Amino acid sequence: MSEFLSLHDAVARYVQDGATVAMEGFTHLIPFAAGHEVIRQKKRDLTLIRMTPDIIYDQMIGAGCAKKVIFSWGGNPGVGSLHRLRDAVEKGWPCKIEILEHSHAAMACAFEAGAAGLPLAVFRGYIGSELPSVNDQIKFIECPFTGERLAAVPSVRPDVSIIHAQRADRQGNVLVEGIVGVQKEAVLAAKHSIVTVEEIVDDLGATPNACVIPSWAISAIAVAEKGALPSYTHGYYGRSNRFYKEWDAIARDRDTFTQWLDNNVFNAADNVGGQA
Amino acid sequence: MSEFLSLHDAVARYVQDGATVAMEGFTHLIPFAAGHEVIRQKKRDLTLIRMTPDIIYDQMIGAGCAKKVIFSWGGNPGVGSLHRLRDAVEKGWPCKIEILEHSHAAMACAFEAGAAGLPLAVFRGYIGSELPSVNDQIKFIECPFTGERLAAVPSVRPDVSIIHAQRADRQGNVLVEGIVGVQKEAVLAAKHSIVTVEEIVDDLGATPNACVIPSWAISAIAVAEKGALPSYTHGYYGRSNRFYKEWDAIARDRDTFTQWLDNNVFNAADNVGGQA
Amino acid sequence: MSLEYTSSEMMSVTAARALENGMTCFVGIGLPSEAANLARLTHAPDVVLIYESGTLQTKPDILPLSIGDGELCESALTTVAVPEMFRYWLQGGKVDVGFLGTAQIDRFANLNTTLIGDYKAPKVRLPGGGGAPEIATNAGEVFITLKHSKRAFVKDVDFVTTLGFGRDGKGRDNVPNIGKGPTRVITDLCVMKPDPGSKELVVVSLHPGVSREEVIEATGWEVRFAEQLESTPEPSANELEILRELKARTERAHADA
Amino acid sequence: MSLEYTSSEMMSVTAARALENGMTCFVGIGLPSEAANLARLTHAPDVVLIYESGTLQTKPDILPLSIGDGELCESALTTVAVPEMFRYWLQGGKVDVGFLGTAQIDRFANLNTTLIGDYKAPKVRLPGGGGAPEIATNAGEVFITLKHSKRAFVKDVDFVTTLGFGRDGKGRDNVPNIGKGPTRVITDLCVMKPDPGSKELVVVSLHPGVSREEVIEATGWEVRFAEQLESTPEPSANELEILRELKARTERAHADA
Repeated sequence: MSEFLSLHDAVARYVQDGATVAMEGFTHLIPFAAGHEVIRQKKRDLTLIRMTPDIIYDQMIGAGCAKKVIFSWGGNPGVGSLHRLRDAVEKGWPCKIEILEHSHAAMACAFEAGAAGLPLAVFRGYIGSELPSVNDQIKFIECPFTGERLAAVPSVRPDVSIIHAQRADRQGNVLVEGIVGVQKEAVLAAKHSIVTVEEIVDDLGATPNACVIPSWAISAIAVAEKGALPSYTHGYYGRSNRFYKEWDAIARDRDTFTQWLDNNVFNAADNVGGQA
Repeated sequence: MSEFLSLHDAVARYVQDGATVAMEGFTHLIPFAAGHEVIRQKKRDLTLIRMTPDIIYDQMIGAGCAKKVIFSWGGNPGVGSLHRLRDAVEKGWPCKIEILEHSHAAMACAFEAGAAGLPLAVFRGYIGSELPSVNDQIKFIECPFTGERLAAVPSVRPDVSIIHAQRADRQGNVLVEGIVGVQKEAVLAAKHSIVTVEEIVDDLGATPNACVIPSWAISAIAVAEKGALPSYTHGYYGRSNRFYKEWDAIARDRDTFTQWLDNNVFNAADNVGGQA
Repeated sequence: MSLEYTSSEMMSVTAARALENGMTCFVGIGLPSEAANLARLTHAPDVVLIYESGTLQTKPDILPLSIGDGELCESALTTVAVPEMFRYWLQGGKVDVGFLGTAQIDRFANLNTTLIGDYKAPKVRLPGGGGAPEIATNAGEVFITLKHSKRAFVKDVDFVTTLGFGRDGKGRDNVPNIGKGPTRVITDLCVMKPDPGSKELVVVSLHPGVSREEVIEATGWEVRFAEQLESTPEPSANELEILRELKARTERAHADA
Repeated sequence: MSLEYTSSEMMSVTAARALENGMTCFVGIGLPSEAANLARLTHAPDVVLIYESGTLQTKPDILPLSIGDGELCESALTTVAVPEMFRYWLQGGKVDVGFLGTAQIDRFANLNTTLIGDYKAPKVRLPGGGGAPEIATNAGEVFITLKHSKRAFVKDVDFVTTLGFGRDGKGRDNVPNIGKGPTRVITDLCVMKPDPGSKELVVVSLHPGVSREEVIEATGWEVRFAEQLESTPEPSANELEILRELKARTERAHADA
């Protein structure tokens, strides 16, 4: 059964220095409030897994939380580079980070395989790509029925996964709606999981086949209103495309970034995404 | 794009003698009307795939449509045996049939793999079971990352899949709701597909993550009101548990079965499931 | 103060009591379903029932006839596709206990639901494996419930559809990522558990009024009894009342439909 | 009767025209998304647009900034999980054409979105593969659109993120279950197609007012021109109007949010 905790307590309990952490949300429902809490608690040496690092990992990398990033597309969507990720990879600021990169298909299948309790994902991928030459976690197997060569990658099995969702009921069951990405898979694949939600309600209002994650598959639930901003929550508030564009200038420079972090994360009174 | 056809024309066009056919619906939404149409058109030498053959394949086998059945649980749910299936397997009436049997997990994964365009499904299964000794389509592979021995089965890729669903819109998009089984996978895995529906509507009334199969992934749609009876259609009508129980007596005897078939399928005016 | 009850009721109540509140249970149809729902309606209101039709955390008011009755979906927290059920929820390690019935069981708790006789020329063709082969290996542990008879309790099953502990009792040794397997078998006569060493099923508890001889007579191998043989506690009046109401409701509903 | 239009508009309109009505198109963000939606709003109202965020058959009124803007979900037929998107819809063979952009492209239409320089010590770190590596091999064919420049059109990409025809043009030969690969590249200067034999990209059509020299100057290899070099048809007034309205709507919406 999930436990209702404050975001502070949930992160303190489940995110350990050195842990492998997946904070998912495919453009939608990115758990920014939780990311900021991780930064505030000065977690270190994390292996961060995310298909699209997005601004959330740019912030965490810039704040020095990461030692390794596993990803498949590391940009600011529709805007350009993730400057903090690049600065860490290219110049080692604030610390050197290792990267391991995949394609989206590989990571999506690896999350699926993690949720399915398997050690590997098998798919038709990486044909002709040079990614296997720089990622030793990409292997190939032969189909015993057809002889076809198929790609294999290890499944994703994080120590802790963190996602944001619309709402939980009082028993701790969670509804995720809209672009659901690999969020359910991230939760099911992880040893522990934290779900931040916009609100707690009496009745989820879910249709028969809705994406509902049962309470007993979640470790902790924390209320974080607007916890996905500047990403968005379908049915609650829209994406701040403006902040995504502004981030380019903020993150381009170490000083403006540090300043932003101080003002919006370290000295912020609330848990909200913190876009000024 | 799907085409709206009569059930007669859809079956006539897409179900060829000798074809591999999956008629799915996990207890719910079993396409009985379509099964009866296949019987009426005297299709022969079909390889029938279904996780649970249920009464629908018992009827088709008894009517002489099948030469092979691929399945994972061949009973009358909650009642007992499928007497027509047993009579064909044990005594070769009305014709000898071959069986290939799996577990549910294997077939569910095989449908998933078929929908995913893969030649095989990999899963943790068949450990200690003797099914691999009687099914040469079950093999084992070694995980290149962990060395774990995992089961592999060929994916399901039928010539034609047939399912029943609640409704289609006028563009031919289909909503499936409730116990969705492997129906979507069956459609996506097949070369051709027929979907029978209770009704055609202007608006599906689907929520954002509803199980909707797009028109362009379906070959033909046919209206078959009550087309799942004696199985059921969530939101439309309930399961006739009574008929499932009555079927035991009907199917136990070749003559009562033949009589039933004449009265309820060959000489039936409508496409309905035909439970007297 | 002995209550009136049948041996079937004794079996259902004892099977129900095996489930602890809060456990997630992958439920087989028939006797396991009856026991699991009785548990939910008595001492284990928060037991999580999962059926292979994809219905997660379901609370049926009447017992389903099939594994996919409408009642299961309507009373479920949510309903997922069948591949997801087997991949994420069962294989993904979310199930504490698989609750199974069977046609045949042997001394090492291997289950046969495939056929009696020879595979190529069966005397009796049974329904087949269904969900059982992977429930038995992927669930944390397995409870089995069935009526005791010499036909069902055999020394060696004709076919191992579903692994108990293998034909030599060592079928789970050194296998990675496998559950504990059958931890108890509940019949209308007694409760059996595997011997910790040999894994052979041993009678650990006799139901009230049942003699050792009755069990010996109904078992197809030279069955052993635990040194500290217990007497299974009787059903309570409340359990019997709830079980009978459940069965009556179910019968009425199935007759109507 | 020549209309006023920019080379960017020429590129978008030409890219849009490549899509036929009824095609299913897996859409990359940026220029491909602009072209695909322009096609939908002009000659191809029934083109099916799929974005990797899981949004199936989406009809956004404004262009999404990201691959997963709310607009895409709200206007979609349905939205599926990302693993399903890549497994059932892309790998499952339901996509006719993958529409991609890129940072670098070489003469065999291999795409590089990983980095400039050496992998261990990159000069410029680019975002990475994203969906492209499998879109390029699992879609029936691939259209590519990007601005023409010597920096982008190189003889050999620094890194093959995504297969065109391989470093020797033979990367798809004898590979089972693979799409046709890039069938056209649409730039702001011209349209290129792979030579049927060597698979080297050849200019088949020059945009109005563009000279061979301009293309040669903007291409990092000794680019060849088709014998029957065509002139790309001009945008129509209607296409330009709809494109400009789309971009204006988009700009207003993104400024507001």
